[in-house]
Amino acid sequence: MPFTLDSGNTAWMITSTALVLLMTPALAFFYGGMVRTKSVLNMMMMSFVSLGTVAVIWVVYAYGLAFGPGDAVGSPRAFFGLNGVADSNSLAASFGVPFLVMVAFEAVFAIITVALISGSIADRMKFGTWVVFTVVWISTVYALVAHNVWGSGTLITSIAPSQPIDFAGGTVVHINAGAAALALAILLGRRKGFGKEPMRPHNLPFVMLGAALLWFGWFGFNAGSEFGADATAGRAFLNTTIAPAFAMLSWILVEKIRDGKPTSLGAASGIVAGLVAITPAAASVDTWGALAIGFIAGIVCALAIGLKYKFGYDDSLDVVGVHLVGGIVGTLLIGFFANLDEGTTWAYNIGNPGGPLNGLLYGGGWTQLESQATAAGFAIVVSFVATLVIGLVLKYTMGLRVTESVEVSGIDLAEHGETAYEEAKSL
Amino acid sequence: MPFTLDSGNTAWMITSTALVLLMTPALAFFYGGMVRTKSVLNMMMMSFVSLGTVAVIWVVYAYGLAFGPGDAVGSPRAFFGLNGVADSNSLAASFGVPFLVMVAFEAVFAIITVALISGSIADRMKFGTWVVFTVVWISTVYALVAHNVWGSGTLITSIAPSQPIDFAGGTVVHINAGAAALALAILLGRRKGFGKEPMRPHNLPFVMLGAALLWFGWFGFNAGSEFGADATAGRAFLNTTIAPAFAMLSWILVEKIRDGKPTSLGAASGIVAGLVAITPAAASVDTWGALAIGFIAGIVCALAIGLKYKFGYDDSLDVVGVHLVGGIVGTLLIGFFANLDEGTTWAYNIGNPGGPLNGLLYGGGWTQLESQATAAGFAIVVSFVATLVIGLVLKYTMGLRVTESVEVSGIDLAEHGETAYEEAKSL
Amino acid sequence: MPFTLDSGNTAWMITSTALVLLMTPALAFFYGGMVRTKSVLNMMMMSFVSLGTVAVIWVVYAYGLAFGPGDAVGSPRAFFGLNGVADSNSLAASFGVPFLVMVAFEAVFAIITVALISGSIADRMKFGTWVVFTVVWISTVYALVAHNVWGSGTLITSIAPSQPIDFAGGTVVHINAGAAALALAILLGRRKGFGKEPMRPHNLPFVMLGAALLWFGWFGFNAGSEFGADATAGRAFLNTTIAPAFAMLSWILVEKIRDGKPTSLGAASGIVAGLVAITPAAASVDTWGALAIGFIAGIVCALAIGLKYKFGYDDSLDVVGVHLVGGIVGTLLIGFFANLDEGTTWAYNIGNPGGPLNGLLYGGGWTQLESQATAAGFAIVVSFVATLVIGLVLKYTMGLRVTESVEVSGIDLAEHGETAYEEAKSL
Amino acid sequence: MKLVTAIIQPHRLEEVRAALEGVGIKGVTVSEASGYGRQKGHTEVYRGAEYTVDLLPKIRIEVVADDSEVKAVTDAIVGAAQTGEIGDGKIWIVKVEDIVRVRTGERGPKAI
Amino acid sequence: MKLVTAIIQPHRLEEVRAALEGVGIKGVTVSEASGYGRQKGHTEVYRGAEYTVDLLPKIRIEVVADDSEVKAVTDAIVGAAQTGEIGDGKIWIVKVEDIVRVRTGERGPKAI
Amino acid sequence: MKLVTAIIQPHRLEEVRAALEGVGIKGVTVSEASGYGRQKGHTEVYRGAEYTVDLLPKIRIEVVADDSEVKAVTDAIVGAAQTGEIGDGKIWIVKVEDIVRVRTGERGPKAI
Ligand SMILES: Nc1ncnc2c1ncn2[C@@H]1O[C@H](COP(=O)(O)OP(=O)(O)O)[C@@H](O)[C@H]1O
Ligand SMILES: Nc1ncnc2c1ncn2[C@@H]1O[C@H](COP(=O)(O)OP(=O)(O)O)[C@@H](O)[C@H]1O
Ligand SMILES: Nc1ncnc2c1ncn2[C@@H]1O[C@H](COP(=O)(O)OP(=O)(O)O)[C@@H](O)[C@H]1O
Repeated sequence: MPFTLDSGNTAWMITSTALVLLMTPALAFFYGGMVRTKSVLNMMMMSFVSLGTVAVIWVVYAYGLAFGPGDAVGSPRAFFGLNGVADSNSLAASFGVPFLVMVAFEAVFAIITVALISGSIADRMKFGTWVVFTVVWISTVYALVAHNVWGSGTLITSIAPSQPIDFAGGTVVHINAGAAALALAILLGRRKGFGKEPMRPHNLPFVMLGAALLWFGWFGFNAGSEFGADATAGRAFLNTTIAPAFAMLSWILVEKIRDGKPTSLGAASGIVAGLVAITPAAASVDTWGALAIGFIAGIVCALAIGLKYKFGYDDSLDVVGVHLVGGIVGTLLIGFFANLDEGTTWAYNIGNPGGPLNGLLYGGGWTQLESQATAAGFAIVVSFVATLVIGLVLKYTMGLRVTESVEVSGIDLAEHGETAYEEAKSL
Repeated sequence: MPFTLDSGNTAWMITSTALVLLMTPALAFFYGGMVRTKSVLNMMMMSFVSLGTVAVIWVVYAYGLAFGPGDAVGSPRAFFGLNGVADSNSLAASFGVPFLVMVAFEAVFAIITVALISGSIADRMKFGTWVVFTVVWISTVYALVAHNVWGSGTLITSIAPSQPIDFAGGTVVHINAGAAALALAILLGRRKGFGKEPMRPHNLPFVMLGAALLWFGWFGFNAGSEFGADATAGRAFLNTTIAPAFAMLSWILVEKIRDGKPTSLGAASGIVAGLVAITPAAASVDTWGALAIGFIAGIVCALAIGLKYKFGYDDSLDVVGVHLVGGIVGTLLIGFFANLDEGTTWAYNIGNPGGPLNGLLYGGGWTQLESQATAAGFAIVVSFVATLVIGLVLKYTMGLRVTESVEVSGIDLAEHGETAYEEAKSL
Repeated sequence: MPFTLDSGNTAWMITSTALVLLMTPALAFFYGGMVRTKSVLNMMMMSFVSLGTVAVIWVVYAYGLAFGPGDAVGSPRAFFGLNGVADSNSLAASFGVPFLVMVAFEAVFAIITVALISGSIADRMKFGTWVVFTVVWISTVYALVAHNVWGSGTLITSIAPSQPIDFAGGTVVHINAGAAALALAILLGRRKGFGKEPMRPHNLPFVMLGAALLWFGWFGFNAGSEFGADATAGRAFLNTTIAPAFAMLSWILVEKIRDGKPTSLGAASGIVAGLVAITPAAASVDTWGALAIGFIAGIVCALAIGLKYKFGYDDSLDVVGVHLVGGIVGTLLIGFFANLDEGTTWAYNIGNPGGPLNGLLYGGGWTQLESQATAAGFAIVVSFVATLVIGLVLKYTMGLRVTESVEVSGIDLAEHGETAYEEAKSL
Repeated sequence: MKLVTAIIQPHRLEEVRAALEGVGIKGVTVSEASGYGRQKGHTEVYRGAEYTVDLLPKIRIEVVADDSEVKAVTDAIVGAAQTGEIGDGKIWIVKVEDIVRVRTGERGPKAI
Repeated sequence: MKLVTAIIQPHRLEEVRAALEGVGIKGVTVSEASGYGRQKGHTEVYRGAEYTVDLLPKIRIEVVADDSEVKAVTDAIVGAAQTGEIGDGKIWIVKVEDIVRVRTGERGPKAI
Repeated sequence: MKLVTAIIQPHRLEEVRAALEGVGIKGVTVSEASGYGRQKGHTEVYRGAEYTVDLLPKIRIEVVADDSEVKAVTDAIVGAAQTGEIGDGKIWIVKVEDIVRVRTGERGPKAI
């Protein structure tokens, strides 16, 4: 197929890519505001350095690993260095969007995914080990899951009864990162004082800034996942507005009922929970479906973040509670709410044999739910197990955790030689 | 008319919508930085929760109330739930922008409008009552004004001698919010210490961050109000750059002359005043008109914020002084500076009987000024009176104001169980 | 040539303009976070006020000075006030982007350039003098350099053996601002305590926020400099992702090796260094070239910021070390890495006599390197000398520097009557 | 001369200062402190976790006064700072051997 | 009665407080301070610049105690705060003439 | 031994510390404070509102010194902190009964 440039779709995809890139610094603020003053910079640096490492390996070999040809996994030599590739190889060739734009778009997805993991290991991971982890994890776990959900991989489609729907990354990004975060948190062990000391967020406005910029960037994430500027992108956009809106309300409603007070941390977390849950579903549910997914995700995640105290793993900033659980909620609810008749022009092979089906509540029966559960289960198992293995290898080579005295006096000073704020002291 | 998608216009409108959504968190920082440390979170939460409530009611019934058919007001049943509506119903159908994109675009306008009001009631309104207020106010006051200025409502056009010009929300957004803010401030009464204690902004960089992100988002607000990416959008964009630029300068000039020192709070406020004033005029004035509007708005608003001390109402963060006054300045100056010959392709029925006319200084006589005053007066009266009524009902049912002891010790702790910052104390 | 609107390219250029405008407040945070608490606001105000002054003079006369007709310099009367100019005069007429959009796009470049200079004169310049400086500098130095690099000026092309490549502002923006910053820093003299007192950044998260928003805005800067949404914009975008990513890594690698610890200030500075260096080269190097430029820029700039201690000029926030040096690195490395065969559709007259050539490593010989050095040298000499002259005139008329007691007690209070933060003191 | 040091609840500062002015005290030095005491702190629930806060914010007030004023000063502070709740604070009195006004170098009672 | 003022390293606060509780002390006032001393500060390198930090963060602890408790108090503090490194801090003891509990107006030892 | 407490203007801290070093004082504890006094604060106008600021930032310096050094210490402080303006501050001197070096447990003058 000869490639015809569409400047409008390209304009939207370039814009989307910039928006998604912004999500990683946004995450740095969302996470950075939540930790104590002595570990702000390390928290933010774990996100920033992911921008560094993943961007570089992506254009060298990792894009090919994820989106190159291959049944189980792609190839590091496909598209090596990216030079001289015709635009007809673009993931969005049918939308008239050039190859390199889509390479960049996919790069920023990989970056944010690994950065998300860092929330469960706040205050205590050696920075050098984290840098190595980002490279290894993207080259293995991420490449594998992305290849089989979005690329030409067949590990999932060969066992699912219909095409699982993951429009913008419910499994590839959120379940994947959430399961890895659980594995790392278990390997690293709990912070000193976990469950006893307060450890309140040191700067809640930063948390809200992070949540706001995440939401802003998420429009590129979800509406950009249409690969063009059309009515389906509009649907994805609108759903990405209303699901987090309702999730914010339902999360603070849980707090109001349970603890008496709606918190700002709850509102920010609710927004993120709603964004996570609508991610896989953004282009395949209608208004009611999006509202339902947002409402349910807010409640379920507000309750799920308490699990860490019950089970005793220190998922410090609730990556498991929000991304793993929220990702599962969104992925499974598609099995109930998928409404592929609602004017979606979304490109998956709807209506073809093996294509995705409507959800249970829209006349499609149980099949799609089964497929959704298959994809979610695949990502959970692959990510959890593989991350455990990677983590164990790093533990016995580079070491995972800083010493206790570093943790007490603050990882910022020990690992980065800085403190986040210099007081305005006259002293 | 059959709908033909224009990917370029759609790309711009999706982008614009994301930009306008960002304005509400931006406002949360603009306002949040201005209050004292003990009420930052409540201030920000009033904006954030508006994102929650208004987004949800908008897609259920409020879009129809504002933009559905009807003479005085639209219908909650028109477009109920938004499913299955053809793209030919899009507000920007002639630009090839899908229906749902425009629904989202209008949603974010409603959200920011109600959030603006919260600035006049800083530190002292019950959070639960505010949540209810946002729902009621959008469903009544906002829907009514928007319907008659931008929708098919005829209450204003039937009394104005020509079509009033409100390109992007001078009356619908700023005068509307400003008049409501005045009503609520009066009902709530003054903060303890008003006019005596300093109450300086606790974090001026946050105020500047808010102003900057507001400006950034405002390009979506104003240039997006063209509904497409063309020369008129370019004119609106340029005017949205130069009017706030000049207003910033004229505001700090007033300060320099009057108080001896140009402040950063003045610069930030000047930017917002210029943005407010150019909003209705962005596509209908030329370079000189935009500069004049910016310059005048900066001066007038810099003086207007002193009124609250004269009249004794506690418009805490100057919503009246900046949005009501700035909105009136911009709306009326169109009557002087409107230049519809300057290559504007703007879609209103220019040149038709009843259409908008050039301003006084551009050979159009006094007619357009009269129309502008009519629209402004309509919005002021409707919004002020209706908000008073809503506020009184809430006062005697849920209660409007927190107790004095909550106000003294800080609304953040009492209403949200949080403080914005945990100090880096070694203590 | 009759003008045909392209809504997609226009959408991207409007978006790009908004992104570049955001860079100036972003810079305010990047710089503002780096100074001590007592001069945050003045630092930020130097950026903000540039938005005010330059936007206004740009639409009145400065656009014509830079982009109007003329051999050495344009004309202030060309496009005076910008009214009634046909879209065929647009810089991006061939891309179907209207005139006023491109005027706004060029305006925000001028704004950020002068704002960049302020980093070398932190804590000590009279605010009023700075305001005047921005007007004079843009009207002379900037207009001259821009006219001869991007406009119809022939001062450089008449002496260079081939067309120098400055895609998005390596010479016009970064070398230009960096050389001016050096001149001003020398004229102003060192801060009290320079080299002795710590002067650590008071708020590193603000520095990282600034770096992140700069990067985000830089996509408009670089990919926008293509003037449309196409494969070349995609190449520029991707290079603007990977070069700063690698520069961040190489900068913190230098720190790790030399000082033992990778800092967050280093990561933020590395990002900016990489962005600066890739700016002139974004559309004319391939993946390997972009990676090399990023890697080298990170190392060279990390070492270059130490020069100020050696030579004793107080380039307070490293404008010289990052922008002048980084700009030179990027401009010269084009002479090695330019690869004009790599599918670039970039509009310069490639292949024509006098057009740009491939770099040394891509078979183009030494010619292009010579041209690059010519352009860089021109900008350094013109900017440094002219800025010295302007600075000297201002020194003996308005005065450049605040008194020592103002500097000690803090310029924020003395020049703006404010302090950035009001503590949450119960006192 | 005596140094009267009072630890009080932060929200009573304004009242205490007014009371001191009422008994003719013109100079006061104030600083931030935190206290442990009988007022045991409280249990908080936040984001699903429960914990005890037992270091509470206080204000320290220091007044150097003539021996003859000490009773008036302590009474004024007690009167203005007392709410009757645990945690209202402490006052302690220490003998001062000399005092100097930095501006003039004056010493003794007239330097107060 | 005596006022025991101790300047200690910030990271020993928790231990000192526990030790004081161990010897029966119920009320303590704590505040932030900085100290110059034999512990000369250290040289730091940051972004290419080298400089000396010689004002170091400390914690001030104040305890009013009965004469009989003073030895136990100082021993408890020394025991808990000592690391053996220069900069561990100082304790000084001053005679208190009277003490008042604000809540009740009680005076003397029973107000401690 | 005596405890010399000085309240000074923040911008004189560096000079005072140097002066103390000049008279052989090696250890000093410094903290932030605010003061009310003759220096009445000032009226500010900000964003159209006028108000009085009457609590002004100060620095507290504490030095424990041998009786023999006290005069030198107070003279050094007065010399370095004096600007002649109202608000320059106060110094008060209190008798110290004992002093302990935490690092070693030493007591008395040699622990200073
Ligand atoms: N023995 C003491 N030494 C120093 N400060 C004390 C002492 N006892 C109490 N305080 C201070 O007084 C405050 C109030 O004391 P607390 O025991 O809580 O209440 P009350 O004095 O009303 O019984 C404490 O927070 C602490 O700052
Ligand atoms: N003479 C003094 N007066 C007041 N405070 C002192 C004095 N000497 C030391 N300090 C305080 O004690 C702290 C520790 O003292 P230093 O001389 O560094 O160590 P050490 O006591 O272990 O020899 C200092 O930082 C300072 O706060
Ligand atoms: N009686 C006092 N007790 C405690 N501190 C005092 C007393 N008088 C003054 N101070 C402190 O000294 C500072 C300067 O005193 P002030 O009366 O303003 O100036 P001056 O001492 O030059 O007359 C005050 O701000 C306050 O901190």
